Amino acid sequence: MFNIFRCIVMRDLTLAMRRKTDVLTTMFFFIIVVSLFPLGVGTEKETLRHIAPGVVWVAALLASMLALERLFASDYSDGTLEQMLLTPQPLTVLVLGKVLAHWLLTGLPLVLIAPLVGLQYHLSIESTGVMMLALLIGTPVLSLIGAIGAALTLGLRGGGILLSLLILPLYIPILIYGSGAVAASAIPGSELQAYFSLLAAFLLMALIFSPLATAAGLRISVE
Amino acid sequence: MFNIFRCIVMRDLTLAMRRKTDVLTTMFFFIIVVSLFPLGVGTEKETLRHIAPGVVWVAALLASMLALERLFASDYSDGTLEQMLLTPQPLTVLVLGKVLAHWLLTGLPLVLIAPLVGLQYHLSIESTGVMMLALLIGTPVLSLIGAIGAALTLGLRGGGILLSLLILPLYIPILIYGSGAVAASAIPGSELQAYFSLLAAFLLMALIFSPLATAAGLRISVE
Amino acid sequence: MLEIVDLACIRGDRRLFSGLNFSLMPGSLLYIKGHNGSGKTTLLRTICGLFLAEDGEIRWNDKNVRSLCEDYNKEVLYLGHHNGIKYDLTGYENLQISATLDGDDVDEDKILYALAKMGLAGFEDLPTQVLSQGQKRRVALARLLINSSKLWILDEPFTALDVAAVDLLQSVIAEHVANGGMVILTTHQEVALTAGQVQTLQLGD
Amino acid sequence: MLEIVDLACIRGDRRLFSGLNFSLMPGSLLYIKGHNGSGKTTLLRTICGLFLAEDGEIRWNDKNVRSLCEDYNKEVLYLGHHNGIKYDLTGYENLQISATLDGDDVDEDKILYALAKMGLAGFEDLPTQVLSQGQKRRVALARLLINSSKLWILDEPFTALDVAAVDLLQSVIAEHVANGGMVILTTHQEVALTAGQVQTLQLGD
Amino acid sequence: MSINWFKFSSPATFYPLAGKLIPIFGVLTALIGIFGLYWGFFQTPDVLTDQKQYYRIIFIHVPAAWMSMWLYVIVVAWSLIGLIFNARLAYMIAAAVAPTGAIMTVLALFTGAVWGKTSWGTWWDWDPRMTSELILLFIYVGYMALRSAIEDNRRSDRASAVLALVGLVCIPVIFWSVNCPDPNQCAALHQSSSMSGIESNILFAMLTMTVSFWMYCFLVPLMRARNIILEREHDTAWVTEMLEVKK
Ligand code: HEM
Ligand SMILES: Nc1ncnc2c1ncn2[C@@H]1O[C@H](COP(=O)(O)OP(=O)(O)OP(=O)(O)O)[C@@H](O)[C@H]1O
Ligand SMILES: Nc1ncnc2c1ncn2[C@@H]1O[C@H](COP(=O)(O)OP(=O)(O)OP(=O)(O)O)[C@@H](O)[C@H]1O
Ligand SMILES: [Mg+2]
Ligand SMILES: [Mg+2]
Repeated sequence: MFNIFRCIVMRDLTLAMRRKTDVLTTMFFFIIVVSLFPLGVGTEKETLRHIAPGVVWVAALLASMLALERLFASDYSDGTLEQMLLTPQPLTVLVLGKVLAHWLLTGLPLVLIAPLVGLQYHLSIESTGVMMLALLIGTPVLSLIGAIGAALTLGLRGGGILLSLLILPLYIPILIYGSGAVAASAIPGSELQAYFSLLAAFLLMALIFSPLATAAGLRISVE
Repeated sequence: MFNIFRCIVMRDLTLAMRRKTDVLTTMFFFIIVVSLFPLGVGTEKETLRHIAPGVVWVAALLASMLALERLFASDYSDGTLEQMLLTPQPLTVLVLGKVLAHWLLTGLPLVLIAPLVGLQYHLSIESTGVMMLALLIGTPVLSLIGAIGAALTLGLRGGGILLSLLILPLYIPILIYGSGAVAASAIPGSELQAYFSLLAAFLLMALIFSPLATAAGLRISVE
Repeated sequence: MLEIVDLACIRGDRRLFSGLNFSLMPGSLLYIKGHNGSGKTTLLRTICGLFLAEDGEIRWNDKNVRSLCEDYNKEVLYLGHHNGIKYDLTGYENLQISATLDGDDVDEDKILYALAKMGLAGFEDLPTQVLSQGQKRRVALARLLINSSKLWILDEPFTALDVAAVDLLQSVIAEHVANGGMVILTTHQEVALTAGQVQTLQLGD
Repeated sequence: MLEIVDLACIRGDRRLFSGLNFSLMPGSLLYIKGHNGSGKTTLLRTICGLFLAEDGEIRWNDKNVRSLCEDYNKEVLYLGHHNGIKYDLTGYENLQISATLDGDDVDEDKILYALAKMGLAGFEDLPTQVLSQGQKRRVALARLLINSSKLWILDEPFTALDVAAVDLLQSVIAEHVANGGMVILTTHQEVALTAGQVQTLQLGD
Repeated sequence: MSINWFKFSSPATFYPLAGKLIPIFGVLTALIGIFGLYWGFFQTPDVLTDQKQYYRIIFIHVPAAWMSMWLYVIVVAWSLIGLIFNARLAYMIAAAVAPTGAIMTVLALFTGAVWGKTSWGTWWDWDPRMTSELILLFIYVGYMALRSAIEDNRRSDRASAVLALVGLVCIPVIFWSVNCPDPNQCAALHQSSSMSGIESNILFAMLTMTVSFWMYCFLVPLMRARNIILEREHDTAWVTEMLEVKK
């Protein structure tokens, strides 16, 4: 079983590495979106510090969502997805493998790049640390929830934007507690643990339900 | 010539109407993104009013860009694009037709929905009017510039996100003057004409150069 | 043994066939005929479980395949209109991954041998993207040589292949049948294989 | 008249062919043979201007096609591995749009007649999405009946077609040639057309 | 006596049954609605604290807001039945209910906004209840967008059913998170309903209107379901027969 899981993860990582850009694009998208705001909003320090958590999380939502479109699309159009459905392996394991690879390629880079954003928006070091931790717990949830949407919209015209309609509303709790944690960290003496426990609870729930729903979605879409 | 132009515009509009959602998705994407910010940033009236121009324009940029991906992609993958290259019609006319259809489907709805956003962010009526006018002049430029990127990234894996890397930086002038106009309108007695002249100048320039560049990009990508 | 009992399929709002019955013994080949749009692809996809039939049952060794799930998948190999290979990976990598997923334990030599036999010697290490239409099809067909499934379901396997490759594929299929395998195939091309003594099923009129 | 002078094509880092010379008179058919990967598709796309040759020239009525641009496009019709039809539009709409873009002035009857002749009567008003592989191909081929181009370039036009449709297409091609048109085609299938007295060009070894 | 449920689960029997129910629900909607409005306008006080006449929007606003939530639950229930029993009719009903749910949501938002303008002087504020309602609208729109983006009926039925189920798991979490953006203070947050201490006449009119809305929400989806059935089954024997009889 673990063998299969590793095979899928390695396959998707190899595929991404073949197109070197793939790895960096999500990260750059994130950076560009985050950098656009000061251009539109103005560059006062106080405002920036105030809107930073919201901007970072909305940008992370969008970046993760944009990349999701590709999660199953290319496998679908070249027929390898239907071959996967026909392998004698539990589909949920294959799905989890693909989601993990996806997160390594799109979620993890956001976590690593977060300090840069912290600098741009004049965040304190603690706030930046909190932001990284929140992203580390939150982005896998984004990938997991998003996978359901990606499976359901597979092969549909206008898939990208349709996908965003389906899943952006579902991302809201992550957005609220993710940015809430960062915002709270700016207030001395505030209690952060509740935020992180909630995010972790979401992650757990997503880990359990999302592969099932995604697998069901894939079976429906491939038909 | 006009006959051909109309044929292309009608074709793309028909295609979009077949999937009724296509028309509304960009609009809803815009609304959702705009609605996410207050959840992340907090809901104080003053802050909201302050960041409104930036948020609206960044959301418009993203909505327009997301929809761009579809501009040539489906024509490319089913081979109709190569058939278009082989017709005895000037490619620039075909491109302009496609861009116009695209703007009617994605840019215009943003203009029409803008007043709602004005309500959400507590903008004054004048500011909302300025925002609508700025969007009306600005969004066609977004479509025209975006078409170049869409042509160049055709058929590449990860096209969506690569596209955003190429064109978001090119969108920056529109972002600055578009949101600048809205922000200035909140300050009584400020002169707005300069902003609009600049936006109009961008539009003119884009109208002249973008079809040529797009046509060249398409020829390269199809090969 | 594969048994199809009273199968009915609907696509959109057209009833393609209903009350379809047949069975397939080890060591036999079923050739499904029918004009364009008669429902061949739909039937094949139904048999391998990708499409849900409206009515009826598919039985493998007297058990309903829906209850067998992954055990049935192990016995079936399907090749459809799509090649089912990743264009960014090389032929070698493609075969290796599909072998792992199929749960077959194959070594490097076997994969190289399969590719060479399909006339792709020298192309093993190129991304399949740059291969021609027919060469891509050959990579997909090389799976037949390293797979241990009993039942092969082939939807127009001969498209895009040149004459030499068509002959080769025919001999591969014949050998599988001779070894007690089962094959279901469709094709619009006249090939020697389907002209012989094989079961045929006519869909449509 | 179409003349190919000293044509050379490179894909990736393989030189597919070089120094290729031939000419095609009105009223003749050229059958391009070659094994998988020998460069047939590349040659056809080069001739119709989608692919840029490394070297050499393509001349139409003694003028280089690059200088003719859109006038040459008017004379050429290309059908490749892709069908080139929109799956969200009906067969009728597809043909109408492609006729308008080709600058041909065709009326409703002609389009309906073309579809009926390709065996799609009753399917005119369905989005082509729901047609089978072969039916989609037929929609694409119906363009041949309403187009006024001189030179047809057909890359494996017979794939996915059933026997009746293959026969029909052959007669359409033969008629075009008899009326002074020119046809360049590739196919791996043995059809009556290519067995007769036609020019052939062998690519690869 | 046991009812043969499977008999009613076939579109062919449901269609005429729905045809008979529609006039009944139509009459009920109208009668109860008129009565409720009458009571609301003439039997209730003219002024409620500082809100003047405008507070009467509540008779539309509250039933619409309630219905918007109930209808989502109904959509999920039918989707679930569809997935479990592979019943076409259940999917069709789910498809018929969703647009009404979306309309109720829009109505609640709109009346809420109008009310807000008159009483708070602003069309919109990011109050948790309003935000939740807006998110519910997004979710309805997503559901309908997915459904109409898929050409194939079978796929669109099942895909949207899965989406509705996912929504069912997520919506409580979403609403709760909107209501309680700071987890450290949630326990202390007192969720007071403005219903407590409301005048009984107002309450009565509101409840009457709610019943009327319920009737309406049976009426319109039934009509829509009949159209969907006709569209999907147009070439089955019973539809052809029925249409011929009508001619
Ligand atoms: C766009 C704005 C609004 C939206 C989306 C909205 C949404 C809702 C929703 C979802 C409910 C049902 C909640 C429940 O049953 O617990 C509701 C009930 C209610 N709303 Fe609104 N509302 C809006 C504006 C307003 C305004 C401005 C007022 C009053 C000044 C108001 C007063 C009430 C009252 C009194 C109830 C019913 C009593 C209750 O159940 O608590 N709403 N609204
Ligand atoms: N995009 C590409 N990049 C690099 N090389 C390519 C590309 N496309 C094709 N080739 C190479 O060019 C050669 C000829 O390809 P082409 O498609 O012209 O062959 P063909 O004669 O049409 O074959 P078939 O009969 O299989 O369709 C192949 O060997 C292939 O490796
Ligand atoms: N996604 C779909 N939705 C609705 N109808 C479909 C769909 N796919 C196929 N059909 C219909 O089902 C019928 C059978 O299609 P199928 O692909 O099974 O035919 P086939 O026998 O494989 O034909 P071919 O020889 O052309 O490949 C066609 O007439 C087509 O109209
Ligand atoms: Mg088929
Ligand atoms: Mg070829």
